[in-house]
Amino acid sequence: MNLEFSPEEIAFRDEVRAFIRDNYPKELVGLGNREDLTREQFLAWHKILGKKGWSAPAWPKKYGGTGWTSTQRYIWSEENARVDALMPLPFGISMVGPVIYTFGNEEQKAKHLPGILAGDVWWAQGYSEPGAGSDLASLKTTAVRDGDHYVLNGQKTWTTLAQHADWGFFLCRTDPTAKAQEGISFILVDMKTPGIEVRPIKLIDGTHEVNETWLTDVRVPVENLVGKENEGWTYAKFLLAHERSGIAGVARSKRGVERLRSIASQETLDGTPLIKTDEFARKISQLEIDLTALEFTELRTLASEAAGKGPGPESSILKIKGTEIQQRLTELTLEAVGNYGAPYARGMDHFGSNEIGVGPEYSNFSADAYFNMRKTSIYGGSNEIQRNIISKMILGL
Amino acid sequence: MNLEFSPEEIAFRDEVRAFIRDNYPKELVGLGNREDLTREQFLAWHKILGKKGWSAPAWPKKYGGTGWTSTQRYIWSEENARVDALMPLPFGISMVGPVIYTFGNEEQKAKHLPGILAGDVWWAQGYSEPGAGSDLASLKTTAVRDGDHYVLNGQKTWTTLAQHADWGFFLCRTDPTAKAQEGISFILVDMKTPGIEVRPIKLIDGTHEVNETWLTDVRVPVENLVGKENEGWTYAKFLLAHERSGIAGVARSKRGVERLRSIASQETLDGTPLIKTDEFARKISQLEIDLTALEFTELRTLASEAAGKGPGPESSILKIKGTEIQQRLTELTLEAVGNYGAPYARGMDHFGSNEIGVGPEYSNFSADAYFNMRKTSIYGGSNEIQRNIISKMILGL
Amino acid sequence: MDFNFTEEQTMIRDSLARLIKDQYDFDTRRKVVASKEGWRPEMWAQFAELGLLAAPFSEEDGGLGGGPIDAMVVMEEFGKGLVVEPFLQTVVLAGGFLKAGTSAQKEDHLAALISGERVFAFAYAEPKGRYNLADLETTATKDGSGWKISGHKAVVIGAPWASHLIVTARTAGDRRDAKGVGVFIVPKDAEGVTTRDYPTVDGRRASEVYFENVTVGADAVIGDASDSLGLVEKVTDEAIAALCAEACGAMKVANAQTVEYSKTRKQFGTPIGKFQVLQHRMADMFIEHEQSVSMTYMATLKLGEDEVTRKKAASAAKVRIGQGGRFIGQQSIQIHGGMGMTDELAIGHYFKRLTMIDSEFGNVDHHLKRYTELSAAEAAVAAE
Amino acid sequence: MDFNFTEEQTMIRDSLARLIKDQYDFDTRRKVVASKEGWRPEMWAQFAELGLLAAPFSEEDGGLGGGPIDAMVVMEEFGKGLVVEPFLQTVVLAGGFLKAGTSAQKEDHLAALISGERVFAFAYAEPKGRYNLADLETTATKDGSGWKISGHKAVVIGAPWASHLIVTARTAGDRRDAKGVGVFIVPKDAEGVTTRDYPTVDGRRASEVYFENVTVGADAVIGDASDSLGLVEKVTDEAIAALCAEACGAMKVANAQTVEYSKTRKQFGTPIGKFQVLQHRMADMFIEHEQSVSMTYMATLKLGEDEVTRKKAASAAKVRIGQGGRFIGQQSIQIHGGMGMTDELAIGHYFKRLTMIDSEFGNVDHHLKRYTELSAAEAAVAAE
Repeated sequence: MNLEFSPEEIAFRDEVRAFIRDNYPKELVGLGNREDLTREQFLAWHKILGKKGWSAPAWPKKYGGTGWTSTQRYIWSEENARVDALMPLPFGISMVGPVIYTFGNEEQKAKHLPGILAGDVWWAQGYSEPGAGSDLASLKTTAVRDGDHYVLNGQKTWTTLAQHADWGFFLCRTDPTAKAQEGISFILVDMKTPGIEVRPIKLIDGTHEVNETWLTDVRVPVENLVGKENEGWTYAKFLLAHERSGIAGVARSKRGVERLRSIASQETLDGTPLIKTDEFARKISQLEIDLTALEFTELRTLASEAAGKGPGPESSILKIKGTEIQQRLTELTLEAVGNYGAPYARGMDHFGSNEIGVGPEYSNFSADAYFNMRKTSIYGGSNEIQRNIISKMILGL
Repeated sequence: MNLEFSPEEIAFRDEVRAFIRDNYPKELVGLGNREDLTREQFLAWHKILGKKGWSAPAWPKKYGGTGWTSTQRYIWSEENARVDALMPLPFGISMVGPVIYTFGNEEQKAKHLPGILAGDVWWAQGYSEPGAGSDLASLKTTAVRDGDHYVLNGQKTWTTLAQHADWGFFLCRTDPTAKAQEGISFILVDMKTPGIEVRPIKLIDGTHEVNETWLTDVRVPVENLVGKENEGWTYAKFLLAHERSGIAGVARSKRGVERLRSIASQETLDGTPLIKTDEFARKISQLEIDLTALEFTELRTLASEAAGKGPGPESSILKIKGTEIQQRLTELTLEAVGNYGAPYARGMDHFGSNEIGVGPEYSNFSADAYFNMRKTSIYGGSNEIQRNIISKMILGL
Repeated sequence: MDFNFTEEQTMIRDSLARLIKDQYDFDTRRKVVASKEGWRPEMWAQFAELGLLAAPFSEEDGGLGGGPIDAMVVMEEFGKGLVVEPFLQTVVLAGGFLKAGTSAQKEDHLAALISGERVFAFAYAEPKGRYNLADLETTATKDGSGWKISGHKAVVIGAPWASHLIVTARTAGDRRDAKGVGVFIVPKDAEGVTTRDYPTVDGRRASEVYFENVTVGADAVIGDASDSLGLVEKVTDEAIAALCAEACGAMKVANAQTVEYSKTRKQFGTPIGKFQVLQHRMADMFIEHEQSVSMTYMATLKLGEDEVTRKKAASAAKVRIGQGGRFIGQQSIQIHGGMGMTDELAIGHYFKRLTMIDSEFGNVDHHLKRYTELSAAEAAVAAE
Repeated sequence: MDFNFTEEQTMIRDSLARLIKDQYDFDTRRKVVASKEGWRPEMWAQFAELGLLAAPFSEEDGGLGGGPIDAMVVMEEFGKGLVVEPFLQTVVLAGGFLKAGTSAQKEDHLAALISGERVFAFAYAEPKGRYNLADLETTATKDGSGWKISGHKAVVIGAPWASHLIVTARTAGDRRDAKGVGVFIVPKDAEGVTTRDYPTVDGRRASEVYFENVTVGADAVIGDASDSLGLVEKVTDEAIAALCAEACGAMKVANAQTVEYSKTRKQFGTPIGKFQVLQHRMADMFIEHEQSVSMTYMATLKLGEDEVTRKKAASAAKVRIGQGGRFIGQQSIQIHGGMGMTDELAIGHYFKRLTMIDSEFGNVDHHLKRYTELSAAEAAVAAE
């Protein structure tokens, strides 16, 4: 048991660090993770990585992945997080890509994987439906076979950033007589197909991050079915397990703690930097300690994956604790900025100003970020669902 | 809306305070609430109050109660808590007494109420059974009619302080064919009846506070049945509601906070009294604030009772918060005493010493008290049951 | 000891509740909040008509003879309806200061306040002062018989709507000294006053207010220009109690909407309100609200007691309400799931308001510290 | 980076687990704990035989060439079995000090320690010192070539069983100075040493130890008599990591017993483990244990790093384990219901042990403060 990197790993880290330093787009620096970026901004780093062959660290080498070890992948995340890099969005790389190379046919692989790797094609996720939430088995969208096509009808919701999407992957009911999880299929859909309408959903922080996607008589060629008809649930579960790993967000939360420390050094309480007041300093310490616990739990999980065990129900811990920490981080950041948490930074244009915010620059969006992060304990299988998983799959209750 | 006492109430408070000052037994001062007192110590104050006619503040006047208003009763508790008085045990005064005067017949009232009021008769509670806990409906102890007697067989547990008991009230199944809550009867039993065996249960803090009570062919005259046969569940629920009110323990917790403050003023951290360190002082503040919230919630409940509404499901709040605060209080007290929380104060006799504890006097029993208080969220309907009650009875879920 | 409302208080509550139900439904509120103005002066006129603006003032001062409990009743209903109009700023805060003013000030301002003609905002916070009411870089210096005020006030809630500002400024002493704090009434259109207006995350409006050699007369001073920190603390404690009442109203509705949602929303074929974990969480939300109501009553009833008792009561209430509001806000969203995250449902707006209430006039940490320091001072006095 | 155990470590774990299973079942432990002696010297001999006492020492020092990870493995098993014998005090603490000793000290003491012949206790805490290792009223003054020790050491765990004590004492400076701390080996039967022995609430034995002009030779000093606080901190950090491992073992069993109990115990006709509220609580207990294991690995693996990293790691682990242990302990009892309160079930004893582990070598507050101060010092250095 030891924590050291091997010389090879250190060399790898240096290589990666240099590459990021030399190639990360200058115009993206400091943009962070904001939801109102342009399509080009979102894809800029992805495209560069695609050219380098580094856009899919977790994919097998034969499909265009890097073939890195879990330690290398860990180093990769850490190094990107150091500069707060805008990482490739998960919908192509982490979600549909692995489904396609695992369950898709050769044509599908040839057609879709290159675009995903290169960052040329933007994917949207069509899982959730109104009134369904974490309970995917009750979905109502139908795909009815008509000659060489499926005809899709229904409504999807929470389709993240679908306003930019070229393609989508949809779960649809192909056998209406089957119950619950059975009779569902996994279908790829060109978002330009007639009958698709994407309507924005405004969130409580004012962002347009998610959408409703309405499907009306959308005709999709049958070759867009992934795997077997009525077995989509298997692929969906596979995808959800992939989605959960990496959700811990340790590297990004570390940067968040640094940012919080910086804010708390600038904010003062009766002349003392907030970070030197007993109470606030302890809160940061507690957060950092909890983050350390999460980090080492993730490292242990990675090590066990490297030893050949796939991402198991233990990844629910990473989801629960990772999101709790992200939420706590934004909560403390909002607390740190004091009165300047109140101004609505996006709302200045109401008064003919194109400035953003009125307090110190770091105070902008602190409330919005706190509001927005509440979603993390809801999506990707709510934290309640994760606890159900632990109690059933691990504890056998 | 106002918080003032009326002149009459102030006069009452002065009268009560003077009476306690002049009559509370000197030899009980400082004994607090320890579970290993003698029967005589337990009953001393009760007997004095019985003579004065003040032993049952909540009973109607016609049965020997005081006829006090809810404000007067509140003042009474406060004044007793000020001197940490050993109050009458609940089994007679708060539990079986109200059941007897509400549901019992005239003979039962005449026979039992005077002894309860005077503190001459010690009562034990025969509700819980092994494997039943908060779920009284599943009880197994039987009472089979045999001429003029019931013959009782079964096992009760958690019979608090039954080692001293003269009489007990037992829930027994009289109709084995009825299901769940039906077919249960409420029966009074002379604890000297042959076939009763009381066996001590040692608790984790080393005390002998509770017992198992084994009933083997115990013959009880039928006139000891309270109310109607098979309707004991009604009386049991009535009793449980009575048990919950007063469970908030505000006055006693206030004394506990004072004691904690005193300990934290004597313990030092790097030369500073613990109470002047930021972290510990805030913990005490938080506890005190939570206690204030509980106190005013109780006052509101009392006011609503005074307005003719009986103790409703809101009393579950008092149970939950009251016990959480009692537990937190002992937790903080243990934390305050530092290293001297470890010595087992009752265990000095192992080494031929009759001294109690080795650290400062206030450190003795601090761990034991913490361990012992864990029971409070379990008994009297566990706090989980209380939350079930709120969600069902109040929220309609 | 009693916890009953008077007939007048019950009447105020009922008529206000009706008005909000009729004219302040959630969709209407959204439109108003998104409008250029951000509030409805005509609603303010109706509040005046209903007597809300007069309720807490003595009859001698032109009011209806009520007090803090009347303000509590109003604010609780405001909380239920997420009302944005500046009752707190105008009636509780400015009104609280004016009650301590001269009869000339009362005649000039209080009458116009009660009639609804003048609207006030309280310019006290500063960019670097956090929650310390004495941490003032804004100065007021003697200027003939009057004063000259300069400085920058931060996040002045309701300022875009106000005709007048109540301004705290340092007249003497060092930056955080207890002595040397003055309170001034400044017309917003006075020369040298500039504002930068903006919306807040919870649907209100606020301004950064800049004072550059703003000249006011001697009659602009409320109380003792050199020693009014005590007055400022007293009035902000009154505002804290009122704010707690608003929070209680918002909690009550957030809880009710969440319980209701959990009964209709199904997952795995079962209403989510049948899941025990959510049941217990809603039970805890219920408890938090009940405890918050208790603390609001407590703090309101103790506003008239001695200084230390009043301050401890206000801080204790603000701590519990801050904690309860955070729990209820977060869990309301969690139980609503994705729908709770949308702007279209009311619940997210209750969450946002509850979040912001915690930081107004000092958050949980600030008041836990204040309570602790007051306790220590009490103990030191008792030990003497 | 890897998290695997060596073959030797796995062997130690397996054979120790077997020994505990065979000879340290709960009923046997209860009898031993209640006995006059309170421990089993014959068990100690078996530990020596198994090589446990030799495992963490270098071969050069007569050990088996292991290190802190071996101690971690042993302590985790001790935690599972609620073993009372003083491995922590003797092997980790005294052993840790002796590793820094002279070769003469190693020859004299370490060999006897490894063989199981000598048993040690660590007399460091004082009645008024709380958790500050430098807060010493016990003094050691120069006495010819040797030293004279006087003072009172509080709650010295395992002292009734020890032949020797490792004693911290002030050789110079003021009461809480960092400089002037010395470490001494004192035979318990030395003249002037008196003890008052007693059981602890978690089934161990401890003593108040009084030193009255106890004379020891120059060879009793470990390290620099005038400047050994650094050594004391290093060794106690090693003890903290080991203690965390013990806690992990206890948590694991407490969780397992609770889950098991919840599957068999019925209420309202249903096993209580079917109630979602308890399911989620047990999921949280599982998470707490996993996180505690992670932190124990982390702290153990960082024992060899630079001073600040080591200290922060130890404190961070102690904080999480203190919090996790409290949660698991309390909830184990709660889920066991009344049965959890009885002395007859093992679960209450796990609860008590977990409670006491929090206060050994500093509780959550102490280590959160230490971590915070170390972070501030680091930030100050970085800013220079």
